[in-house]
Amino acid sequence: MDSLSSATAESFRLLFSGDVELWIIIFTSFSVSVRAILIAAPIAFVVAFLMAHLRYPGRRAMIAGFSALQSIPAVVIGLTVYLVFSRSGPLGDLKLLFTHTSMIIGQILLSFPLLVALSHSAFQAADRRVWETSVTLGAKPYRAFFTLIHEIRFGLIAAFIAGFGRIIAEVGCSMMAGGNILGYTRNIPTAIALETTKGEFAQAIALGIVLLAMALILNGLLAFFQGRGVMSS
Amino acid sequence: MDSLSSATAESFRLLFSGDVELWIIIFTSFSVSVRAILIAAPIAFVVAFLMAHLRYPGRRAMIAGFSALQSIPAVVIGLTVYLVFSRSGPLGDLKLLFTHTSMIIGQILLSFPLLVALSHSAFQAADRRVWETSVTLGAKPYRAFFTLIHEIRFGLIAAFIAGFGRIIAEVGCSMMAGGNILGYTRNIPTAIALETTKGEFAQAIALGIVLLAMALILNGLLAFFQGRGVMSS
Amino acid sequence: DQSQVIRMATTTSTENSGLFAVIKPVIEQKLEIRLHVIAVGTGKALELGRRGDVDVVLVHAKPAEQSFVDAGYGVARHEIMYNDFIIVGPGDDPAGVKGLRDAEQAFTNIAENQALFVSRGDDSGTHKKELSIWEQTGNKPDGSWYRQVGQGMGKTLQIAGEMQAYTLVDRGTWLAYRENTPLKLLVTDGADLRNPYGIIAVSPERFPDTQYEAAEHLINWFKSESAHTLIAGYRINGEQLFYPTN
Amino acid sequence: MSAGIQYQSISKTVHGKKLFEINNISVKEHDCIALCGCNGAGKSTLLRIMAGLEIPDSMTVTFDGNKLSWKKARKYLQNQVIYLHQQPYLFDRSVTDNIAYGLRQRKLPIQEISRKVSEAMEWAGISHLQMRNARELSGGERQRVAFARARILSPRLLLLDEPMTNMDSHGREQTQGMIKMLKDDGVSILLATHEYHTVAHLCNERMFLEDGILNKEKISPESDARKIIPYG
Amino acid sequence: MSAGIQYQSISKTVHGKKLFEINNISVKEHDCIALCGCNGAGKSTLLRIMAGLEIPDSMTVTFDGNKLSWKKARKYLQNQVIYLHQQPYLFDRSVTDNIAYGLRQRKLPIQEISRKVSEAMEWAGISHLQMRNARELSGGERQRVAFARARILSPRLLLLDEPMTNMDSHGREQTQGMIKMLKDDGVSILLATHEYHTVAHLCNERMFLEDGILNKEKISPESDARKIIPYG
Ligand SMILES: Nc1ncnc2c1ncn2[C@@H]1O[C@H](COP(=O)(O)OP(=O)(O)OP(=O)(O)O)[C@@H](O)[C@H]1O
Ligand SMILES: Nc1ncnc2c1ncn2[C@@H]1O[C@H](COP(=O)(O)OP(=O)(O)OP(=O)(O)O)[C@@H](O)[C@H]1O
Ligand SMILES: [Mg+2]
Ligand SMILES: [Mg+2]
Repeated sequence: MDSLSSATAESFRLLFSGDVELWIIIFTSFSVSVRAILIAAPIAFVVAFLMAHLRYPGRRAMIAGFSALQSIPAVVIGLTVYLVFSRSGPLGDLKLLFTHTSMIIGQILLSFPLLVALSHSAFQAADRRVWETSVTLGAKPYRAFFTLIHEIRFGLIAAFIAGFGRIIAEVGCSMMAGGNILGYTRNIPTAIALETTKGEFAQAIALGIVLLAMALILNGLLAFFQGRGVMSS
Repeated sequence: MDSLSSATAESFRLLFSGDVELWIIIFTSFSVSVRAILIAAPIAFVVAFLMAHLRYPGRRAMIAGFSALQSIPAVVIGLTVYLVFSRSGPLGDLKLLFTHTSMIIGQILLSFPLLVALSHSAFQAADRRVWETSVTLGAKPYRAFFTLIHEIRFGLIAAFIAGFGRIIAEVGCSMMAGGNILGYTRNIPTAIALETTKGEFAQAIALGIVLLAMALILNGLLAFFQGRGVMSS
Repeated sequence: DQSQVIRMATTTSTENSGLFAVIKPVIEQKLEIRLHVIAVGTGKALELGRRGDVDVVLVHAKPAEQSFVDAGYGVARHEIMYNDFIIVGPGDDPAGVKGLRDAEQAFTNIAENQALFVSRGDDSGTHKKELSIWEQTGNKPDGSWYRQVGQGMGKTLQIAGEMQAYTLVDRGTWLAYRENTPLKLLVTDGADLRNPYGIIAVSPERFPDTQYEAAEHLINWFKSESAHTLIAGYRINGEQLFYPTN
Repeated sequence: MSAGIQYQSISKTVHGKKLFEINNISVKEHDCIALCGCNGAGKSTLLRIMAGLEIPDSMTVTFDGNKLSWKKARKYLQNQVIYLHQQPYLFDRSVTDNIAYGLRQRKLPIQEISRKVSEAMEWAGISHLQMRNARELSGGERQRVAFARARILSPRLLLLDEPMTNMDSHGREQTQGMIKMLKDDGVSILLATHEYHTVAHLCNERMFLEDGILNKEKISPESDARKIIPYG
Repeated sequence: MSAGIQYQSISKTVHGKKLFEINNISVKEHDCIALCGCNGAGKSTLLRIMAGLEIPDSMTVTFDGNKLSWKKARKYLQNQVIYLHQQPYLFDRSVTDNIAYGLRQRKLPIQEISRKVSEAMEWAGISHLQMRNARELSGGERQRVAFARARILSPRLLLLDEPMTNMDSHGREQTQGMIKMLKDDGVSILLATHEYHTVAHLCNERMFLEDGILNKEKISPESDARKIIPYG
């Protein structure tokens, strides 16, 4: 119990000491993951929408595929990114390994199946009158799509948050594709992993609390913008 | 390119060599994660249901809280489990550290916020006539609850699969709470992490493929049982 | 099975060297125990010991081990074997360290040339060794040429390979990786590059339910003749990795 | 003291505005009461409160001689009173399963359930739909399923929210016939409707909900019941 | 060649069963056609196909002298024809935003939108609801919003699926008045209804959908249009 509470106390002390290195780590974490989710989510929503609205052969297999792809460990995705961007890899010449770009690519890949699977289930559950009503009222398909998005926004926001949670918290891919380089590609989860291997559990928990606090703020903002919904009937 | 394709080829060779050690690792992975999700999901569904149906102060804060808790890295949860079950921790006397039990507890904690947040969004989106209709037709609350579950099963299954994907693929918590002990608590993700640190990328990818294959089978089964849904209108 | 379980915390590099795959079955059979090996970073291995979660630790960070014992967490440090560190780097060797037999000189050259250097930066035994060499040179490594990656030895080596940078590595990891890295072995056999491994039983006074007796048996086994033969006989690609300490 | 139900001092506020304040509604066995009122008057809300599905600001319920607060009566209301939604919700199951739903909750023997279900389906003219998923049905088909699903339970009080909506002329006649049958069985019926003329001949009382006030008008079976009042 | 629309050889199969096979439906300017048929006859399906919302087995469409396959006509239909669902769907927004929806798609100037919207709300008797979320409305209020939302767009052809459902007597009269106005403006109207008698005086043609066959009956304005045929 003792170490637990002292670790927590220590973590709060660290939080407010305004350490520059700590803030670079926090910034890296959010800058990378926010960019990744902002790229991944719109594409995933479109793919999920098409999967829900079109009838084509292999559709059900595709749905099952995206569901299963959620089970790929982050480190395997990181490994793939690594092998592709490694000097001896096919895209080695781009020199993207151990940069924010390779981390973003890894996190996009990591969140994509989750985003597709969850938003697909939201699109699937949508009342088909939403689409029909907006189309018959003269909305162009892309406008009808946005109307649909608005009607099922709670499900999509939940998917978005889950996707963000997945990548802001993941360590395997950032470690492998980013390299955990101090002052550059080190983010909160890799820093936590490092503190843990060092046996510095207090530091690790401190960073976990920082992450949680930032996530709470982000979620608060999202909740604020999404407003309150009224159930359909 | 070369290393990538040779690693993949090697991985397939390993897959079919029927290595006993490999199968213990696979078994550990699924036995732990399946038990964890089977404990976590029902509780999460009930909590999410109550959050969606009751009006009480602090409800919105609770929803935001569960959303944010998804951002806690697995290793932080693993660390917490470790500190609690460590010999010098409050529950050290139970001697649960580095066992399947501590891994299961960690994975329950890890999947719980995700399960609650996602199933809450499914319950929230449910037509309130579902509940009213079953109640007025004489269903006891727990039966009405199951009827509701059935009506929104696609959303709940999506949440379940996402939760399972999260824990079957996570490494930080299993590593910390399980110890990655060969022949005992080593599971697929920790084995992958180990192979990666050794530079044995082929092995790592092979294990990733095993995991993906098993996940595909599981998802196929689920898809088979869930049947096809007809959209409401 | 019902046999007694001994938990040993050790460093990832030790486990990754493959040594345990050879000696673990022998130990389990000889001592009629089950050995659970928990391979983690040096810092974490010692922390596991400090918290009483393992019965014995096997690491390579002499000063840290000594303070572990001095603080009463461990009974005594037994040095059981050693290997050595080497300095590797890009084949074109921009800092000109090839052939040196002195780590201090090599580091000085690297710093003067501002050649890329990758540090593990994880408080591991290797990292501590690296820091102690920097200290001897009197230069504090600083600047964009000095990159701390905070990862295990294997990963660090991979990253150094990708960056065409220098790094300090233990010979075991080097032997396991050298086929897959573009880096070359540049500095070896320096007197300041020795890497001793110590084994410590966790103090039964602090943690009464620790498996102290079995841990002592284990330590004694490591000091036995048959253990020495096994350790000395362990080879990767025909090269000896560990040298038993007598 | 019959098997009827009395509701006292029902009031409900919506969006800070008082929707209605009603002293007394008394429903006796064999009663068939029409509830009229313009759109948004609060008819559906009133029925939902009476069925124990919505929380009133205040209400007491008397049945079998017991006077209960709304909170205590809620469970009883949910069990004995059935509310049929204005736009009925059908479960994502077969038509048969939808109709059997209430009987299954009551744990009746399987044979009896299946006998009653086929009877009800025959009655509602939907036997040909039995294996269809209820979600695929047309508007009128849904209404019939919902009606059969409620009828099969022979509740003490049946609250129908515009039951003839979406039904074709044949369905309307059937519904009227069924209301009559239920009435004769002793079931009390209260129905909200905008087409009073179509049910006038069945009703013994008519209530108007207007500006939050409930006005009642008894109807003697012979007098004006057959007079067609244009679309109530 | 007027601004009318002709539909040729419409057929639709559902669950392997032919639902209907129709040679020709021709809707001219100023037309008001009633579509009758029992529950499940396929009225809603037909209207949805005519609006370009559902895929028929076969169909061609002729308008402004062009003969198009269904696929090619789809976009045109979706733009020029408005279908009002039997159970209208209101977006989870305010009543005003719901009604303005179609005009916003057409990128009209804001002032014009707001002018038209208040006009339409006034007309539909829902001005007091304007800032309310559409999801909270009563059944009849919803119906009115949906009607106002369609009317405001002055489509070429308006397909109404039981438009008077859930409306109180005042609303029914208003709807009838509005149909008349739209007719006079040149909008063609086709409405599915089970209450033909309430709209008979507006219609110049009546169609029956029965066993997959469409029968038509022209109605001369003076003759039987005012005769009440009991509930359609
Ligand atoms: N959840 C809610 N939140 C806010 N207002 C509501 C809610 N439910 C109903 N109302 C309002 O309460 C009033 C009464 O609604 P109710 O559905 O009871 O009317 P009704 O008499 O059944 O009307 P109709 O004949 O149109 O069905 C309406 O103005 C409606 O907008
Ligand atoms: N998606 C669907 N899948 C299967 N069957 C369907 C589907 N949609 C409609 N049907 C069936 O097609 C038939 C015609 O339905 P439709 O809704 O067009 O009837 P309708 O004439 O509008 O009836 P109502 O007067 O009851 O509204 C019905 O029997 C219905 O069950
Ligand atoms: Mg109503
Ligand atoms: Mg219809």
